[in-house]
Parts: sequence; C-alpha cells; structure tokens
Amino acid sequence: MVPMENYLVLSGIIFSLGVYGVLARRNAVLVLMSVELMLNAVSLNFVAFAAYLDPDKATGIVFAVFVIAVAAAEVGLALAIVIRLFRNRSTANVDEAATMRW
Amino acid sequence: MDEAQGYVLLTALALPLVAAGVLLFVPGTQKMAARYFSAVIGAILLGLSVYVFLAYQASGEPLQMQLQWAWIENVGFLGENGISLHLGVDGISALLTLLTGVVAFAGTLIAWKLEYRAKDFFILFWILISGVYGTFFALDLFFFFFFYELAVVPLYMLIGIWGSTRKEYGAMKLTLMLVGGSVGIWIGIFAVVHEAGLGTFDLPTLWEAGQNGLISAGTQKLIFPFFVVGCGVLAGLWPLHTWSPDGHMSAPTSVSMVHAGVLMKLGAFGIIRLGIQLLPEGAEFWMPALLVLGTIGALYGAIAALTQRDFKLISGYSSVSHMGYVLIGLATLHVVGVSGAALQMFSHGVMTALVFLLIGSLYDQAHTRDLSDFGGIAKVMPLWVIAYVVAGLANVGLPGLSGFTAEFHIFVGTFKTYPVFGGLAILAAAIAAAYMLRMFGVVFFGPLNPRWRELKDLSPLETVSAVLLILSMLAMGLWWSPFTDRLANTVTNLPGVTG
Amino acid sequence: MTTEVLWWIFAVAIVAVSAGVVFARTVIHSAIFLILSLAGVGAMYLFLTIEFIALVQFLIYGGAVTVLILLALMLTRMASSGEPEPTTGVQAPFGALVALGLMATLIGVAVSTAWPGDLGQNAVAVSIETIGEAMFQDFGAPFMITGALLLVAFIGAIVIARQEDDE
Amino acid sequence: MAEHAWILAAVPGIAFIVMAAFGRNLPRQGDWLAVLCAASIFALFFAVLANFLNLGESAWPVLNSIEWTAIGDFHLRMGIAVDPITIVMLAVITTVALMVNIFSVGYMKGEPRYWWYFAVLQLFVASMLMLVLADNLLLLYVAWELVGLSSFLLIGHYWERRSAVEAAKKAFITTRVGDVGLLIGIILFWDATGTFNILEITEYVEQGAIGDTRLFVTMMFILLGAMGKSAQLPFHVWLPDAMEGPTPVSALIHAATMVVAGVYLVARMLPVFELAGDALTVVLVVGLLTALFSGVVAFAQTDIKKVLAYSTVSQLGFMFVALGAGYVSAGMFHLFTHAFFKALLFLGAGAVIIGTHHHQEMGQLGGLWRKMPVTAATFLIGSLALAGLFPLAGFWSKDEILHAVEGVGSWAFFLLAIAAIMTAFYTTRLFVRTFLGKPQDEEVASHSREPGLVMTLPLVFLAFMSIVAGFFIFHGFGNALGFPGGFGEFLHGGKPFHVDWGLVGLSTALFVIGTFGGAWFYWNGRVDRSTVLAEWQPKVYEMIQRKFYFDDLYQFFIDRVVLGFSYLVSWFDRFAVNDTGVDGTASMTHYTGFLLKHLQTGRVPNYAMAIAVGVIALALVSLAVGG
Amino acid sequence: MRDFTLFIPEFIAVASAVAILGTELIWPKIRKDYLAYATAAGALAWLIATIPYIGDTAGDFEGLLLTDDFTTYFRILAAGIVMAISLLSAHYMRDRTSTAGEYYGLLLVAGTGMVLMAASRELLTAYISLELLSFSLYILVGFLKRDRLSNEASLKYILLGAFSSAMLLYGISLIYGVTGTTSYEGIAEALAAREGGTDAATVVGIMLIIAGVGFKVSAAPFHMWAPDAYQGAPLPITAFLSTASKAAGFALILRLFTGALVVDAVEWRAAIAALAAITMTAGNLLAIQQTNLKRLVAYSSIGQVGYMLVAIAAIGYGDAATAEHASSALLLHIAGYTVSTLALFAALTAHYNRTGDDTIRGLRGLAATQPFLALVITASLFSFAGLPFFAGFTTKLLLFQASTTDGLLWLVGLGAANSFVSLYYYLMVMRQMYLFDPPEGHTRFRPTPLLGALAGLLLLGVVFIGVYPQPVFEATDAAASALFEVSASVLAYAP
Repeated sequence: MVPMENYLVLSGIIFSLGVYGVLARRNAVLVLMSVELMLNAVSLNFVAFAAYLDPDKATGIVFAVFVIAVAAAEVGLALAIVIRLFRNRSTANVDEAATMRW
Repeated sequence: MDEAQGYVLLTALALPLVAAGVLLFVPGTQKMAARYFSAVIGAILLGLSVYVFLAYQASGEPLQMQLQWAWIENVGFLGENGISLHLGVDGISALLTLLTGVVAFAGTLIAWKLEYRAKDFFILFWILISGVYGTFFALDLFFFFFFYELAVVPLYMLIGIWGSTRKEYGAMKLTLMLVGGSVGIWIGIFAVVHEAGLGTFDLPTLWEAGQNGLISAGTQKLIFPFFVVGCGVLAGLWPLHTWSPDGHMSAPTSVSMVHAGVLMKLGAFGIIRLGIQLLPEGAEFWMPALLVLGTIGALYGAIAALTQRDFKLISGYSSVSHMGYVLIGLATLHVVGVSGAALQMFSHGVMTALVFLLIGSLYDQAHTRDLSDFGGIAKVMPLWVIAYVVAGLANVGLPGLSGFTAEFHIFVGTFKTYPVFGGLAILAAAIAAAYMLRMFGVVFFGPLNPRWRELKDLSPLETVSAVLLILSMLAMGLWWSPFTDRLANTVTNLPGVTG
Repeated sequence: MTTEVLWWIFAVAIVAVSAGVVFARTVIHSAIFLILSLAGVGAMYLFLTIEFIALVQFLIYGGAVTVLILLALMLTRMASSGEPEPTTGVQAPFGALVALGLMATLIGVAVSTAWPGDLGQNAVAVSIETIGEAMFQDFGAPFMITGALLLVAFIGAIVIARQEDDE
Repeated sequence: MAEHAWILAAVPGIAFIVMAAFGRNLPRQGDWLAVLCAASIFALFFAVLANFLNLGESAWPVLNSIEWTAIGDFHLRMGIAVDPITIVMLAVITTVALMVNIFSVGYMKGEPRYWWYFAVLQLFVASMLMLVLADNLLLLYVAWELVGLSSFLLIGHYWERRSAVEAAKKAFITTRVGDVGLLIGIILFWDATGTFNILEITEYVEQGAIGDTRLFVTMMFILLGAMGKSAQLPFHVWLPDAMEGPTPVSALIHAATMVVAGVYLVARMLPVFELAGDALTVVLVVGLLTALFSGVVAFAQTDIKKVLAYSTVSQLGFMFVALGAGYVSAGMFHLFTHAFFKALLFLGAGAVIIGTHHHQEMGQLGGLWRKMPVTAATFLIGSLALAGLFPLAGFWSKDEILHAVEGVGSWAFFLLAIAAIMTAFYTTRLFVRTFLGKPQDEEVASHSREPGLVMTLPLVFLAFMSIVAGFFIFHGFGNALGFPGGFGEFLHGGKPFHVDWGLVGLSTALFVIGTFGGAWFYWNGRVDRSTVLAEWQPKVYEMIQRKFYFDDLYQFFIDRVVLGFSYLVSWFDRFAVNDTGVDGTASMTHYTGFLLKHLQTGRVPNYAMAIAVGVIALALVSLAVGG
Repeated sequence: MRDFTLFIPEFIAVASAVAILGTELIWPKIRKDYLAYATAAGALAWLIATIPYIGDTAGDFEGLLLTDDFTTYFRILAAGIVMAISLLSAHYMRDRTSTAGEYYGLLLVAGTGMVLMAASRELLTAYISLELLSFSLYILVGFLKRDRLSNEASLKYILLGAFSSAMLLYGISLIYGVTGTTSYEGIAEALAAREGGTDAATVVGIMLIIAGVGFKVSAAPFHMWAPDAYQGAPLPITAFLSTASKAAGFALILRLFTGALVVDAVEWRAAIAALAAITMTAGNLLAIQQTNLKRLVAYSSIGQVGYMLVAIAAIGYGDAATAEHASSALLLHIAGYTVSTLALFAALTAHYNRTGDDTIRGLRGLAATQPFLALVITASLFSFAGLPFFAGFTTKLLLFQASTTDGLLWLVGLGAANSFVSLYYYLMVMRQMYLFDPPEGHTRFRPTPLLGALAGLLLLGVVFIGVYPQPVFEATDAAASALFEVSASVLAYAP
C-alpha cells in the first residue's frame, strides 16, 4: 500500500528538478524539457489526487489529460520558436538571446 | 438667484476651457487672433470675477452662489450626490476669485509679447486658469482635486517651452514637487472619504462629518499632515519651497505672474478647505507645527532674499516669506489671523504678479536679471521703477497698500494667540524692507549704467496691466471693509477658529 | 508488499532519470533521460491503476513529444562546433538553492497537509467510463477550447517555423 | 470745523494724487498748486483752531470717527481726535509746510523732477497731518509709515547720487526697525484692551487693565518706534545722512515735523508712560544721552547741514528729557519753538547753499554776511534762538525743560546743562564759520549772492516766529490770541507760567558760556579750531568725527552678521534643502531604478529565477504569517 | 443541456478568424490591410452580437462558463480591443509581413480566449482559456519572425509562460487536492467547510496560483518577461499585450478570487498587497530608466498592474460591500487604462509607421511635426499618470478610493506616491515632444486617416471616461454585481 503522500513527494521532487533545469540550463530545448518535467509532476499530482480523493468524478485525471495535451502543443510551438531563433542567430542558447534587457 | 449666480461660476470655470478648446483649432500662424481672443476672454473673466466678488453678500450665509449638478452617483461606492459638480463661493474664495480675474487678465496682456508658439501658450494658460477657478469654486472633493491638478500640470510645458534659465530643471522640479505634494492630498482624500463612509465627495457634507465626529479625532490628526504637506508644497511651505526660486527663475513672465500670484494661493486655500474645514480637530492639533514652519519660512525667505543677486530669486524667496505669513495667519486659528491670511493671499497675489510682470519686462530687454549689472535705470524706465517701488513697498508692508492690510491682520491674530511668533513675523517684515530697499538702491537708482541707455519703459499693455494690479493693491490698502466684510462671516464660521 | 518495493524502485529511478534530464552534460542525453522519466511517470499511473492516463502518457509524451524534441535538437545542433559548450549557466548554484527551497516547501506541503478524504486507503481504480464521461460530459467546454488551442498551436508552429521564400 | 479737521490732511492728499499724476504737464510743473495747497491748509488750520477754541475746553478732544472694519469681535474704527497737542502740531506743520513750499519754489528751481518733489512734499504733509490727527494708534501707525515713505522719497530725491540712495535706504530701514517695535507695541495694546483708540487705551490702562510688566514691555516697544522716528540714540544714525535730501526737506521733515513725531507720540501716550513703571526714566535717559552725544558729535562736523542735523538730534533729546521728566508742556513747547528756529536754520542753510552755488562745507564758506545779509541776519536769529538767548523762542522752551528736569535729579540737570552749553557752542561755531570772518574760498565767495525774495521771505517769517513763538508760554500772550492762557494751560490746563528768574539767570549763563566759548574758540584766526583737538588728542577727535563709531558698528553688523547669516541661509537653502533634500531624493529614486534595472538581465533563466524566488518567498511568508 | 447560444459572439469571432485564414489561403495576394478591415468587421460583428447579452439573465454553461454582465463587459472590451488592434495593425503589418491571415485570425482567437477567461467558473476551463490566449500571444509576439527581437521576445515569453503555467498548474493541483473539485463554488464551499482552518497546501497552492496569474498580468517579481516581450513584439501586439492580456488576467483573478478564494482571504490578502506594493514600485522605478518607448510602456503598465492589484487586495481586506465596490472600480480602471493604452498606441503606431523609431528620443519635436499625435500621446500618458481630464485621473482615484479600507491605507498611499513617480518619466516623454525642435529633416506630416480617426476617437474616449465616467461606471457596477451575485453564497463565508 502506497500512501498518496508518496506520489506527492515524488511529484514535488520531479517538479523541483524541473525548476532547477529551467533555472540552470542554457539550451532552450533543455529548458523546455525541464518544463516538461514540471508539467509531468503536475500531472502526477492530479492523477494521484484523483485516484485517492476523487475517484467518482475523476476531475484530476481529466485535468491531467488536458495538461498533457497542452504541454504537447506548447512543446511544438516552443520548438518552432527555438528553431526560428536558431535560424536567426545560429544558437539555441537562451543566455545569448538576451539582446533586450534593462 | 443663488443658482443663477452659480451659473456665473460655471461660466467662469468653463469659459477658459472653451477658450482653450477653440484655440486648439486656430492655426498656429494666427497669432494676433489668438491674442485678441485671449484678451477678450481675459476681460470677460475679469468682469465675471469682479461680479462674483461684488455680488457676494457680506452679510449672507458663508457659502453662496451654489450650484449642484449630479455627476457620478449611485454607482460603486458612491451614493446620492457621490460626485457632483458642486460649485459655490465663500468669502475667501470670492476674494481669491477676484484675484484670479485680475491676475489672469494682466497675464493675458503680458503674454501678448510672446511670439514663439503663442497659440499653444494661450491654450495651456487657459487650462491653468480654469483649474484655478475650479479649485476656488469646487465644493466637491473630487472636483477640487481635479481642478487642483489641472492648475498644476500645464506648468510643466508652460515653463519648459517658454521659460528661460535652466528651464527644464526648473519646470521638472516644480511640476514634480507640486504633483508630489498632491499625493498627500490624494491620500488624505482617500482616508477622509473612507472614514466618513458616506459614499460622497461632497465637501459641505464631509465638512459636517468632520465636525460631528464622523471622522474620528485620531484620523483627523493622522490625515491633517498629509493635506497640509500636500497643499503646503504649493503654498511654499518651508522646507518644501525650493521649487519656488528655481521655478520662478525659469518661468516665463505671465506664468510667473499667475503662478506666484494665484497658484501658490491654491495651496493655502487648500489648507483652509481641506485642513481647517474638513479636519478641525486635526487642525487644532497640528496648527502649532504649521505656525513654526510658517514662521521659519517667513524669516528664512526674507533672510535668504537679502543676498540674492537675481531679481527672480529675490521675488522667489520673498514669496516664500510672504506665503509664510499666510501659513502663520492660518495657523493662528483666530478670526483676525485667518482673515489676514486670506487678505495676504490676495495682497501677495497682486503684488507678486506685478513684480514678475516688471521683471519680465526688464529681462526681455536686458537679458540679464543680475542685480549688479544694473544701476540707475529709473532714468530710462521711470514708470517701471514707480511700479516696482509700489510693489516693493506693498511687499514691505507699507500702509495704504494691500500688504499692510493683510500683514496687520496676521500680526494681530498671531499676537492674540502666539505673541512670540507674532514678534518674529514682524521681524521678517522688517527684513523685507532691507532686501527691497537694497534692490531699489542697486538697480533703480544711482548713476545710470550706460549699457542700459536703450532700455524702453513699460509698453502700453504692460502699463495697463500694472495699473490694474496697482489699483487692486491700493483698493485693499486704502479701503479695507469691502474685503474684510466679505471675509468676516466666512472666517467666523470656520470650525475651530476662535474669536 | 511487492507493489511497494516496485514502487520504490520506480520512484528512485524516476528521480534519478529526472535528475539526469537536468544534469546531463549533453543535450541528447538529457532527451533520453526525459523519455525515461516520462515513461517512469507513466508507470506510476499504472501503479495508480489508471491505465488510460498511462496510455496517454506513453503515446503523447513518450512518443510525440520526445520525437519532436529530438528533431528540434537535430535541427538546432551547432554545425561548426566540435566542443560541446557548457550547458549549465553560472546561475546554476543559485538555481539549485532555489530548487531545493521549493522542493522543501512542496514536500513539506505534501507531508504536512491533512488531505480531506484521504483515509489512507489505496488508490481507487477509476473506470474508463468515469473518465470518458467526465471528459466529454462534464468538461465539454474545455475540450472544445482545447481543440481551438491545438489548432492555434499548429498554425503557430507552421507560421513561425516555415521558411520564407527567400530564406 | 474741528471735527472735520481731516480735511486738512485730505487737501494735500488730493494734491499729491493730482500732482503725481499730472504734475509734469501742469504749467510750472504745478509748483503753484503745491503752494496753494500749503496756503489753503494754513488757512484752514486757523478755521479749525478758531472752531476748536470756540467749542471750549469741555468739548475737547473733538472726536470724529467711522467704522472701518469688523471681523467677528475684532472691530476697528478710524477717526480723528483734535486736542491741544494736536492743535500745536497742526500749527507747526501747516506753518512750516507753507514756508517750505514757498522756499522750495526758489530752492528747487531747475532741479530734476521738480514736480515730483512738490508732489511728494504734499504727500508728506498729508501723512503728517494724518499722524497728528489720528485718534487711534493704527491710523497713527499708517501715517507714521507714510511720513517715513515721504522722507525716504525726498531724501533719495537726487537718486543719481549713490550717497543719496544710501541715505534714503538707511533712513527707511533704521526707522523701520523702530516701527517694528511700534507695531508690536500697538498690537500688544490691542491684545490687552481690544481697542486701538488712544483715549480708550489710556482709560483702560488707568483702570489697570494691563499688568505692570506687560505694560512696561509694551511701552518699551512704543518707545522704540518713537526713538527710531525721532533719531534717538542708538537710532540716530539716519538723520545726519538724511541731509542728502534737498535742504527744504531737511527743514520740514528732518527738523520741524517728522522727526518730532516720536516726541509727539510719547507726549500723546504720556499718561500711559507715567503708569508704566520706569518707562519714563528710560525716556529721560535716552533723551539725555542723545542730547549729550549729538552735541559732542556736532562739534566735529564740517558740513553746515550735518551740524544742524546733529543739533536737531540733540534738541530732540531735550524734548525726550522733558517728556521723561513728565512734562508734556515742556516737551511740546520745545517742539513748537524748535520747529520754527530749526526750520529757519535749515532754510537759511538752504539759502546759503543756493547763494554759494551748492557749497555747504564750512571750510569753503565764511564771511558770507556781506554777500547775503538777510540770510545772515535771519540765520543769526535762528542760531541765537537755538543757543537760547533771552528772550528768543529757544530760551523759553529750553528753560522749561531745565525747569522740568530739576525735579528728576541734579545729575540729570547737570548733564542737560552741559548739553545746553554745547548747543550754544556749536551753534556759535556754525554761525561764525559760515557768515563771519574772511571767506575761506574766494572762488565761492565771489559767486555768492543773496537768493531771491521767494526764499528770503520765508526766512524772515520764520525768524519772526523764532522770536515770538516763545511768548506763547505766557498767559497773557495766549489769552490775547484767544487761547485759554499760555502754552501749558492750553495743553493740559496747568497753572499759568511764571518766570523763574533764577533759572533764567542760569540759562543765560549757560548761553554765555557756550556762545563765548565758541566765539573765542573759532573767531580767533577764523580757522576750524576743532583741529586743535585733533592734534592734541587724535584718537578722541577721530572718535568724535566718526560719530563714536556707531555707523561703523552698524555697518559691521549688517555686512558681517546679517548678510553673513543671509549667505549662510542661502547656502543652506541651495545645498542642504535643495540639492541634498529635493534633488537628492530625486537622484536617489533615479539611482534605485538604476540599480534595479540590472536585475533585468535579459536572460530567461534569471527571469525564471525571479519567478521561483517570488513564489517561494510568497509561500514561506504566507505560511509564516497566515498559517 | 449545453446551451451553445450563450457563446454566439465567440462563435462569430472564431468563425471570422477561420474565414480570414481561409481568405488568405484562397487569395494569397490580397492586400493585407483588407484583412485588417475584415478582422475589424468581424470584431464589430462580435461586438454587435454581444449587445443582446447586455443586462440579460446570466447563462450557465454546464457550471463551467457563465455569461453574465461580467462576461459581457469583457466581451465588449475584448471585441473593442481586437477591433482597435486590427485597425492599428493594418498599415503596420502590410509593410512587414507577406502573410497576415494568421495574425488577424489569432487576434480574434486571443480575444475569444480573453472572454472565456472572464466567463470561466472552473479551474480547468480557466486554464485552457488562459492557454488559448497565451498561445495566441506567443505566436503574435513572435510574428515578425525574421526580426531578431520579435523572435527573442516570443522565446522568452513562451519559455517563461510555460514555466509559470507549470507553477499555476501545480497550485491548482494542490487546491484540487484540498477541495476535491475545480469548480469555483465547489472550492469555496470546500474551503469553508474545512475543519481546523487553514493548511499549508491551500496556502502554497494559492501562492502558486498567484504566481501563475501574476505572470499573466505581469506583477513583480513575475513581470520580467513583459518589457522584453513588449519591446520585441510588433507594435500593435505590444498594445494588445498591455490591454487584452492584462484585462483577461484580471478577469480571471476577479472570478477566481471573489468566487473561490475569498473564503480564505486572510491567507492571500497580505501576499496580494505585498505583490501590489512591489509591482507598482518596481514598475515605476524601472520605467524611469528606460530609453525605449515600448519598454517604458511595459514598465508603466506594470505599475498600473500594481494599482489594480490594490483592488484585489481590498477584496481580501474589506467586507462584501467593499469587495464589490473595489471590483467595480477595478473594472472601471481597466476600461480607462485600456482606452488610454489604445489611444497611446494608435498615436505611436502612426508615428512609428512614419519614422520606424521606437525610442523616446525618436519622439523629439513631435509637437511640431504632428501636434495631433503629440496631443494624443500626451493625453494617454497623462491618463496613466492620473492627471485630470483624462481617464486615468478619475478611474485611478475611484479605484483607490474604493480600495481604501482600514488595513490598506498604506498601500493606497504607496499607490498615490507611485503614480507621482510615474509622472516623472511621462514628463520625460513629454519633454522630447514639446520642448525640443524636431531633428533636421523631419517635416510636418499627416497620419493616415484611419489611424488619425482612431486616435481621435480613442482620445475622445479617454476624455469621456475622465470627465464623465457615469455610464461606464454603471456598466462596471453591473458587471461587479453580477460577479458577486454568483458568489453571494460564497460571500456568506467571508471573514
């Protein structure tokens, strides 16, 4: 018997790792992957909650499905933008896409 | 009758705005049209102002000529008459209305000389004047603040575009300090309207709330400094006065006239409207502090003026000093002192307007305002010198001119309440004599500096303006009762003001 | 008992591969770790006995998204550079600190909260009917909006990534 | 008519407005209007006088006032009060004004701003009359300031001369300091009694409405005003400098009328002074010191007008002494007689200046009696009256003062006697050095001539007055003219005057000592023997010549202390308040923004970091606060 | 029963979008400004279709979406914004892209997303609507794909957007975990029914949600994308970002916070107040430093968000009446702010079309070369600064006044002080326009009639709201009372 908290802790760790990735990595695709990790954690959360607390309506599961769908779309769109960045600047490094600042 | 007169106020308030709107559509090249048009507007406003002053019944209720138009009501937190275009005058604002009419008209005539973007100047000028009238007439906190801001804002461009000497700095500093001050008013408004909880901005209603305890004493004491600092900046309250010397140094002539002449009074007027009338208990609590600041200002301005080398700086500091008197007068919370403050507002208004008119007239020709550059110009500009001497003597508080009437009341009121400060205030008046006469001596008299042989005396338009202003000074100086009578009822009915 | 052991093995593995995503030296490695991580989470859904969502996870994430990512990695590979440039910025230590803080917060929340309705029982198997009903009945509106959303993303990706005539 | 005495002030007032506005364009620049005006008030004065006397003592003072302003409980009535003191002042003012106006027609001929001169002269007369007619202290103060203004304008009439401008400024500011005191005193009275009316104040004070200390302080403030206007020590410095003005102005304003306003004020308020502790002693001491001091300084002056100026200061000191001794009539009587002979002397000096084409240094004059006999003769009469020759006007009034001081103490009497000797001494010096002996400067002498009739006639008239004015003290003389007896009786219903022959003898002795001392000292060799002192005690001489360093001290105070303080304040205003406080706040705001903007690095990870940190901070703080 | 008639206006909008896309597909050579006019026409139709809903009874779509006066208000706002932006874009986009159908289509879709955000009463729907708007914006910001800045902007926007979405979702998941539901009413009831009061999950969940929506409305410290995105985006999109995006964010916040989270006000109100304080201060202080107009507007809009958040804080601090009044005033302020911003961008676009310069210095001498545009810019900037005659004065005053509660006076004071700081940088813009003569070679020009008319119309709007806001205020009042009618049952639990 796995208590719900385990899932939540796992999700929290994955989420935080994703956050670390976003904060630390320089490659845009990597940043995106880290975001995917975070969204994954969220999905896990939703599903865990749904399974343990709300099995009748399963709102969390629906939510997770939508999150996955949106995440997929987001990846697609973001990668298009990254490719466009690469074409414009020959780099996929987010640190170098810092013309605008201050 | 009352309401019909209210429409006079509305007209005086709206006419400048309409004028600004009309001028917006006049081509910039039609300078003469803009000038004549503005002169006519100025004359009409002068007429209306004189009417308002004369028609104000000295024996009647303090608030007269009321007109109330529903504006925004029964929405949101606003209840019945939440925000209404409520106009009216009391004795003090009637007097200041007259001042506005006189100074605005004089300013219009002086602005005649402007060549650079003349039309734009008049647009901004009329907006400013409308703001001034609006502030004096408004009996609604919202509109009070509305017009108060309206009067302040055009200054940036008026000074920035048409100014001289470090105009950008002066304009920016002036605007920011004045608007910064209005932040205090703003906060005060929020607190007061909230505390009263009546869902209305109507001033008479709020005044009542302030007096019958709906606005608690604690809040009043908390909020009063906000109002006073807010209005005080505009009134040249020490140590928030430094926009005055720099701003005046930068400002073009007619703007200086209107600004020092009328706008600074908005601040003091605000202290009456928002401080004394709205927060009587706060006023009672804080007035000693204001008295100290006012006294410091009066002395400080006078002393600093002693060694200035620039005409406008002298007038700037002298304004600080004189507005210090106004604050002293208000701080006495004594009928005579407060009346004196009101009188001083008028007196200082016309006097300063005249001084700036004259400085402008000289500067336009000489392109310097350094005292030591001059000498003996009475030879070439006798009218100018006479006018300046009259203004200077009014400044010094010579009986027969308005300055004495006002200062006398202030001194009397102050002695009744705070004798020591009364003595200090009189001392400042004595110092005023020193700096004024020093300037007379250096600039007007003595051998004529040959460099200035070509200077021309006042032009006819300037003469007309100057005469108008001098007549105003003489009127108040020689015959007090038309002025004091109109103030008497209002002042005695101010809450917290003792007999 | 077996489930629990398995669960723990999977959990540790997921954490490990997730860490791999953000710590791996090269981008390709990260991508591979990501696939593993996503698959691991899919496995977690199986532990929760919700097969449908695990399926979605494997299909959309494990399949579509990772392929897309690999494709993008190839497209954006620096043509000239032999040396892999540092993939981690100077701000990484601070990032780690922040992430740790966040982790502590989230774990704290997860552990300390008394989740209402959580009686310590096992996850309940949610039937596919329930899910289907919820998705298409209860949440019809988001479903439709998501349709528009995907269309937007689709068009957007095309517009942004499409080569112009003169490129 | 007496209750309409305000007309007296109104006439020159209107004349001023007319002349200031149109004087330039009138024929002869309107000087005739001025003379006409002066003559008409001179005439009107007699109408007032006649009416006043007719009304009889019971109707005195004649009052007339109107409601002026009222705010709440603050009521103010403006009006006039005519009592014997007023009448005396009116007599002096109207008479001297007429003489001076006439004299000026000749004196100012061809001078710049001729019309303006006469206009301001009318303004002065109007203000001065208002001053003495005022029934309340406020109106008095108003007039007080206006006469100061007229004085300022007239001293500075030749404003192309730097020295004239400086003198005018000095006069205005110095008296202004006193005026501040006066104003404070007035307001203190109002504060205590609620009225400005002099009679009412007197009544209140007599009822003890004001506490002792407070009354004393108030009176000191009032006295300050009087001292300033009447150039008493230490405010005397402006009066000698005021000689920069046209000489007739000196005669009218700085000898006969305005400068005695202080005396008038003290006389007017004397009942109050008497109740105010030692206030009268202060008056006495001030007067005594002034009399002595200026007597000494006059001795080292070489400009005839300056000598006269110091003499005036000294004589004003005499009047103060009299008042300080509590004798209104003595002070007022000296005021009365002094006005005539001092005006005469000044006008005489003016005649000399015109006659010698603007020379007034004694070192360049001498022997003028041959060239201008009328002037010399009248000047002699004036001098003798000043020196106190029996039975000229000055003798009687000075005698009265000596008599008054007797009661105070022998020290006062002794000092005053010395002052009287000095008066005779420098007067003799003045006359001798100017009119007698050989001309010091042939060039000057050769061009000198008697001025025209328009100038000599006033001299003659004033000389006449200098002789007879003293007789007003006699019961019979006054009675004959319709007064209720002599001067003292008229003024306050005192006893008829009796000649105290002992005192007469003493006075005469003083006169003789002074005069003959002066004659001996200066006649011999017709040189300025004052230089003997310079050789003998250079330091002392220098001290006297430098007027006991008063001016230097003031100059130092103004330059170093006042202006220094002003520089300090200006500096503080610029650097501390403005640059640091105001601009500093602005800069700080700006700089904060400058620092903050560097957080915006443009890098996505940093932005994400901000979000993450924000979340954690919000979460932790909320947990800590809310949870 | 699914009542699709509730969303006829949105169907029209989306249909117009599709039609425009199709038109360009079929007829690629069509003049791109015609597409803009078509979009405007579509938006107009949308607007007209909205009219029957005004004051109509609230329509409930499966408990997920609600068409009440609140929604209607944002419909009008959205349609109006889209119409204005499409007209703004006409010349701008014609000169810069070869295909514009997507651009205009996305505008309409984004507008739809905004309406849906306002209508959502359930977290999933709200989230998806929010993403619909966001996705459209990601694309629109990067629409000038060859432009390095535009591209950079969209990259930053989408990466950070995804990051913050994850935060938001995590927060939602926690709230879901606590309450077991995602419907606002359900959340409110569950939160109220909790025993033992607050718990960490709720607090952290709310904070994460605040971060997510804070990102959308660019509240500091979640604001950092905004200046860069604003600067890089095509000029009309900058306008769209600063109006529609923010308005939508606040629509969502209002619904969520009044409908669901108000029960737990003690937990978030201090955070919102702090956020408001930081946001307005940071926005204004940073705006002082700017040299680029778009960045300036970005920071200034951040400042504005700070003011708007004051009202949200007031919802937490005040009683039910205060909350409703504050919401009403907030809606009014949003209207005033939107109109002012659109007016500003109408003028800036006209200026930019002519000069291609988006720095502040680029405005130098505009008062001489184009006084009308200078006037419009002045009016809108003064409106932001809260100076009389312009919308900002009245709306900000009413906003702050309505938000003044006993615990929040300090924040209102800070807001007033901040709006004073903002005057400084607005005056710096003014200075360039009015105090200097135009640079060599800049001659007087006329804006295109379309932009001129648009700017004029919007200027009138700015002045109208500034001088006589009664009608608009009544509308916002209706919207706010609709908002609170729904949550009336919830407010019973309010502290």
